[in-house]
Amino acid sequence: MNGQKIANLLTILFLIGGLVLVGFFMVVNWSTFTQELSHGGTTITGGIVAFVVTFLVLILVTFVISFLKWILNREQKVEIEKKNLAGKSKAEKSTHKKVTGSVEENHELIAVLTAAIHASNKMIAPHDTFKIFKVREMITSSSSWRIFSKDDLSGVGG
Amino acid sequence: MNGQKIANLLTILFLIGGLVLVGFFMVVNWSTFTQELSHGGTTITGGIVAFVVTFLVLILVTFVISFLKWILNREQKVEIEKKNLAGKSKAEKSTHKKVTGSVEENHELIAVLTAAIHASNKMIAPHDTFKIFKVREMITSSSSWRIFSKDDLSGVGG
Amino acid sequence: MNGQKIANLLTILFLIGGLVLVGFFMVVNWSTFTQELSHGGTTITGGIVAFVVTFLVLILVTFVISFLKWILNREQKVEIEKKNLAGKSKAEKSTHKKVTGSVEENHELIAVLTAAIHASNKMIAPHDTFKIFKVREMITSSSSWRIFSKDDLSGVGG
Amino acid sequence: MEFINGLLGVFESSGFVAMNWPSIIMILVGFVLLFLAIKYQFEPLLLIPIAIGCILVNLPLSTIGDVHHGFLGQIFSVLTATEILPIIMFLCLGALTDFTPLLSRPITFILGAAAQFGVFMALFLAIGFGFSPQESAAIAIIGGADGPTSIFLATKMAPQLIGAISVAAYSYMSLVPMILPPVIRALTTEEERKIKMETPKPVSKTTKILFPIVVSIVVGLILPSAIPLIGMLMAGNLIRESGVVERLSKTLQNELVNIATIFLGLTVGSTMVAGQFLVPETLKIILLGLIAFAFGAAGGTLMGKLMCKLSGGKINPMIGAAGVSAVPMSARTVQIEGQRYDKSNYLLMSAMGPNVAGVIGTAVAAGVFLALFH
Amino acid sequence: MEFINGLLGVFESSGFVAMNWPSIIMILVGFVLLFLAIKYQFEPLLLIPIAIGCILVNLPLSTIGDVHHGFLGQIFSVLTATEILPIIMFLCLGALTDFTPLLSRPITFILGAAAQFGVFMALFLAIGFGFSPQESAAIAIIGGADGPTSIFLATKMAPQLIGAISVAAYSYMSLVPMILPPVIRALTTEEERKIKMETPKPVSKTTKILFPIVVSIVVGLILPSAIPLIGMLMAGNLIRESGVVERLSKTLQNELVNIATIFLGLTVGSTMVAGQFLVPETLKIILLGLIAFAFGAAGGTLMGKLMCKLSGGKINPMIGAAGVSAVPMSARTVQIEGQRYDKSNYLLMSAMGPNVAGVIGTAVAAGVFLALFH
Amino acid sequence: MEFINGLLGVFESSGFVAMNWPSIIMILVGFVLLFLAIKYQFEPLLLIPIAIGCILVNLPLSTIGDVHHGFLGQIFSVLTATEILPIIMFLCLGALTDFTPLLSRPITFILGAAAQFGVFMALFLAIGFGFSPQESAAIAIIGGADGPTSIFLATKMAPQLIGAISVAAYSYMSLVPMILPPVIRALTTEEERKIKMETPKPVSKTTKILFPIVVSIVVGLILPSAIPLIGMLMAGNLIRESGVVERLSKTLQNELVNIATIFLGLTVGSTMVAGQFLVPETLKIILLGLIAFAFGAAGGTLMGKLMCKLSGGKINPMIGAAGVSAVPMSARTVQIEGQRYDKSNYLLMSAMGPNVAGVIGTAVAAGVFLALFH
Ligand code: NA
Ligand code: NA
Ligand code: NA
Repeated sequence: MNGQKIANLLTILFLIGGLVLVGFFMVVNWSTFTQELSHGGTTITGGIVAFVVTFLVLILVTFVISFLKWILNREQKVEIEKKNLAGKSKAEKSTHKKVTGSVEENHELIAVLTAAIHASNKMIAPHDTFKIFKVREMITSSSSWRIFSKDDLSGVGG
Repeated sequence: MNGQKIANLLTILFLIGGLVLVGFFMVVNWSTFTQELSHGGTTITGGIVAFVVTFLVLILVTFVISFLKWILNREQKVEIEKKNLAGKSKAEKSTHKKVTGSVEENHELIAVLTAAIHASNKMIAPHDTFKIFKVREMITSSSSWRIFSKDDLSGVGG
Repeated sequence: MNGQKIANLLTILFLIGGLVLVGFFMVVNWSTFTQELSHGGTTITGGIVAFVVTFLVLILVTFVISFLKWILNREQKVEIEKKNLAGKSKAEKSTHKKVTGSVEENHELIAVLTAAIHASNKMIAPHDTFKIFKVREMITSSSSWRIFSKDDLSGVGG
Repeated sequence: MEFINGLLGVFESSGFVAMNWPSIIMILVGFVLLFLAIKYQFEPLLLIPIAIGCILVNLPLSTIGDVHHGFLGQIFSVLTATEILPIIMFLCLGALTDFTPLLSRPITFILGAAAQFGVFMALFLAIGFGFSPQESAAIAIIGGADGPTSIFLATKMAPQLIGAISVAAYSYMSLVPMILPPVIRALTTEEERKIKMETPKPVSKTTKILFPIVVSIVVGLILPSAIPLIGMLMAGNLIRESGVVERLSKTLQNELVNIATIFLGLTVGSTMVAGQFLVPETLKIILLGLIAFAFGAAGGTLMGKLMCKLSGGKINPMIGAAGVSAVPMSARTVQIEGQRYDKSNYLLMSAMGPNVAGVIGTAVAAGVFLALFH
Repeated sequence: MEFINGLLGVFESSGFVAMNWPSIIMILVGFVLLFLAIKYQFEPLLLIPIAIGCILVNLPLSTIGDVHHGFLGQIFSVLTATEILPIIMFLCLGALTDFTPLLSRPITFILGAAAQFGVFMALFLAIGFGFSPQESAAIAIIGGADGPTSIFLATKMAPQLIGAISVAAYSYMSLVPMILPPVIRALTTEEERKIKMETPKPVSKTTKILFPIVVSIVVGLILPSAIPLIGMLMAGNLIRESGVVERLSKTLQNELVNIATIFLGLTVGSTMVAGQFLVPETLKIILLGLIAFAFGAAGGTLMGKLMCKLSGGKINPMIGAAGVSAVPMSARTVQIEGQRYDKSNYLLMSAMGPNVAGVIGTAVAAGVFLALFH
Repeated sequence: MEFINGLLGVFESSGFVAMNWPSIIMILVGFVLLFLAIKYQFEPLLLIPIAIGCILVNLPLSTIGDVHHGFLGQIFSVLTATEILPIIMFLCLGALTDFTPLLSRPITFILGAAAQFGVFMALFLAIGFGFSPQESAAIAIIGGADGPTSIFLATKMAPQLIGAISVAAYSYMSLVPMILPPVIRALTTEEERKIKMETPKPVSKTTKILFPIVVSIVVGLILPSAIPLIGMLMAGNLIRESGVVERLSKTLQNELVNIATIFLGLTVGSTMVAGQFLVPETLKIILLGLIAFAFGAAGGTLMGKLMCKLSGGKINPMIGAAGVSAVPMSARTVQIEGQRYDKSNYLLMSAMGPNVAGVIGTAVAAGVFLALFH
């Protein structure tokens, strides 16, 4: 535990040292350099602008993603409620709520992780589960390099 | 049924309209334009030449394919007959004739389609049936990137 | 057997004929040509230099490979002896010696060839045994395009 | 101050400042293509990459399409504008195509030829609409319903129209199940549509091997300008049918065609810059494409009727409409149309004959256009 | 005599005559990289090809790196210096990345953003060390822990440093399991490290399809210079998530990324000629890379602490450190660190959110650098 | 009138008008190669693409081989003439080769060296036949029985002979089962042919990893001109044996080698234009190739006899003939020859040692030729 404390102290010293160094450089550069950038500032200012712009963009993206998800979830909910009104049983409704609810159940965890493992396996060893053409794709679409499909012939001889 | 008739009528009108339009353009262009093509005709004439040449070539290809098939079939038949003369049973001969005959039998249909489905599946999901090296290929040929083959070693330890 | 003797004779005549022809060309060229090469000799001399250099390099490579193997084997042996000293049973030691010994046993032959067939099959039809990620690789290394691994999640839900 | 100026500089070089309606419309066109491709599976293999290329190149101030420095522009100029990618597609398509149904009944090749009628109708109309002979030929070939042929010819004859032509070609190929049935119904009687056909017989391996060799020699001799198209299509087919180089055949049918598709789609999409795409010509091309498809189906069907008569009712005229390639969509449409009247009618394999014949027919037409108009 | 002269000529044109210490050192550097890659599996997919390229180009009198006649030099100038291979890597990475954990909890995107703090610390230090703005930006991006982004920016901004930057980037990515833990431990309390998090929920297919489209539009509008990076990354992801072009997606994830990796690695390695690599700048770059990684982890962790506070202890601050991409190594390191204190704590999926967000964050930072410094 | 003129114009620009005997003969040569490749499986992976290229380029008025506009010509000038495709083949061959049998018994490397005797016999004869030193070297290397080495050297030293050299090299490689046995029988006694050999032992992973590194360093130092060949061959082998980048190794062994083979074959075939191929030199090359193969087998066998003597009868001299690479055909021929006298004699694995050694031997010879004659 003592060793861990020393390690933590060293790490913090390293980080603070870095910050101090950067601060020092920034002050020196600001007062000394006149190196002009294309957009009309010194390099250090350019760096600060880059810093600010990067984080503004990333925060904006965060908002956009959150908004996108919120919109889509709301639509989904509205749809589900409509469906429920249209005669679905109460039981089904409550089941659905359970799944989207926030109570962390062990069963649910296992299910999600199993799905994740499955998905990851699929990604890792694609050839095992590689089926180039899905059934739906075969029925409704075409592409210039598919000649026959199982579906086209599935009724034959039966 | 009435709806279908109306649709048919509209389609035919669309097609006739197109033909009339093309006829009109051709007459107008022929009398007006002097746009010369590289081979010494106006554009419209060029188009007609293209039309004629394309169909002549395609008809020629049809003949060539038909001729090719006819030749190969004849050779095959001659071969089969030779074989038959060389002692094959009458029964076998008649079976063969049945298969190449034109009577459409349900069994035959099923067999051919099964073969087609099988062939198409092979094409659609090649990895399932992918065997890079055939036995015959291994025995009689070589290629700079095959090191061993099962056949070379198949007698070992048996 | 007589046919074989004639074939052998013809082959040897063909080879001797070739050698005589080459000798003749070399003498003629040496005395006649003055065709200079970039490195300051006639073509024939250049060819002889090429011959000598090629074989010197290849003999050197032979020595280097042999030396490499000798070094690695010695290290391995030292390691094995150390292990044996560190308490391994006599029986195990003798088994090991048997395997590296030079007595050709039928069982050994079969084992090695089986391994070779297995190795060759793996090479020939990679997709069957294709596992992109090894367990060890997953644990100790990373790469920018692997998202999850089975190992990361293997303890979950158990 | 400097800091504020820097921020302003970033804003001034952002896309918001250069925003303009044409670009916005093109991005929306990209969205529509994505929607159709993902939701309704309109030829997604090509239209998704095309749509992505279209969106990225039309974002204001985007340089991705620049032929000297942009990613897509460089690939376009080296691989697409030189016709290398379209011809690689031909090579792969050859390896993907099974000509057995055609070889089993060689006479159906005529139906694939007749379906090229639409190409020539569109040619004359395009000339009438004021397009140059070269542009007219590139537009007309849309009626062949073969994407790579259209891209190939557009690249050679009318590079400024490549985006519009590709989008029209692939869109109508997706719409084949909607375009073919009305034409078929208007031109055939119910009795004709109910005709059952024998399933094509298997053909010998020798025939399948000799077919690509003979076709490329015959067509290549008559039309040297068609050698890259027909020659490479047949080369791929020979590699497939030879049976001794399966590993090359499989690579053509999978990895190589996939890689070529991605880059062909992205680079074709990157040519859809607003200034070139949002012109009246694009609308004309879309109209001409529809006419070409309809007359192609009509030409094939009418030739089918003729062959039905001559053969004493052995040929279902509908399979002629499958000469509008869009492999294998047209053949499947004919199959569905046939089963509408008789559930026990399996026309698919018979319709595949004219279907693959149409690919060769269109390539020949393209070769003739190159010989005459290039 | 002639014969002896010939032999001498061969010896005089052999590498022994031109042997020099810098070349020997570079070959040894290649050996060290090979050893680390093979024995300790330091990013072997990139470092083995890089090491091979480095060794072959530094053998005395080797011409393999010559841009006009050499094998690797020609490929470098056509495919790498033009940024084509790095951007193809982005396309493939998009197809390989599953953004579900991020979309399940969008707020964790902020953690991926905060981890870019290291990039900017390294930027200011590099300027202070005397590097030009362009070089500083290329070096700083090492802190993003994304190899292709580093290679891309180095190619555009500081081609003479591409070897050193690549080696530093991939080496530190391999060292993530050693760099992250001390920073995490120094900046968090044991209670914080023990926080359990809900596993991310699956998200709808529509969300996954719209995500790449929206991100490329938003970022592309603000930063046109980021379009090749973000646009192609998102293109690959759209091809993956669309669900209708699985064969293209699989080719991107396998054959194309493998081929691109081999040639990118070999050609990047071939830039590591002694004269350019054995300079004091290389040591500075290695130091700056370490600082960038450490501050990236610190930035992410501190933002994690803030979010932990604001959320009332629902967020484990450690997952912020996973914003240093090195996908998926950082997330796995966080998982292991979490299990050190509580075996039943599974943070992996939660850490994947900031992890993939960091990829986008670094690409945005690279786009900003291009807009400001290029 | 106009219409008739148009038709005549098409006819006049057709291949019939430009038909000539040399082209017809070349097309027939293509047919013969196709026949041998498909019917008797003469190296079909290379000879089918070569034959296709040959036929398409020799169709009268074909422009497919034009280096500025033709499909095959453009690919040839960018990928083959620059040696990129041949060297990619080396990279892939390295990944496909298992050097274990050689490493298990390093002394058999000498047999692979001795088989290069045929190369030098052919060199002197070619000089005597009046070929330039560069041409002679390119022709001589046929005797190495390694296709890509032959194409590589021909590209660099005698581009005008590349077609004839490639065809000769691959044809004789196919004929190895007919060329080797008479030479073996003429030079060995039946007792020698009956000698049984121990099966090579497995070697350690470390040996397999160090082998490619050491060979490329040693050969690269002595012969800088051999670096592209030996370096990339060994690079592929290192990627294979490192064990940590299996996905790269598999891509090299499958997709990349297949794609490279198709385009290398097609473009090499496209150089076989009548004017360059139908010359007396081609016949000389075919004769010299046979001599080179025969003397290669003789050199290997005689060295095998010497080693047999020195080892006290432990080495079967026949395995020396397998030093004529044509991997793995020569080794298999030796195996069959051995079993002709004793069914229980398994020489295959022992013969693989000289067989793969011959690949390195030929690459070294090519490097020496480049150093001396280029
Ligand atoms: Na067509
Ligand atoms: Na990052
Ligand atoms: Na050899």
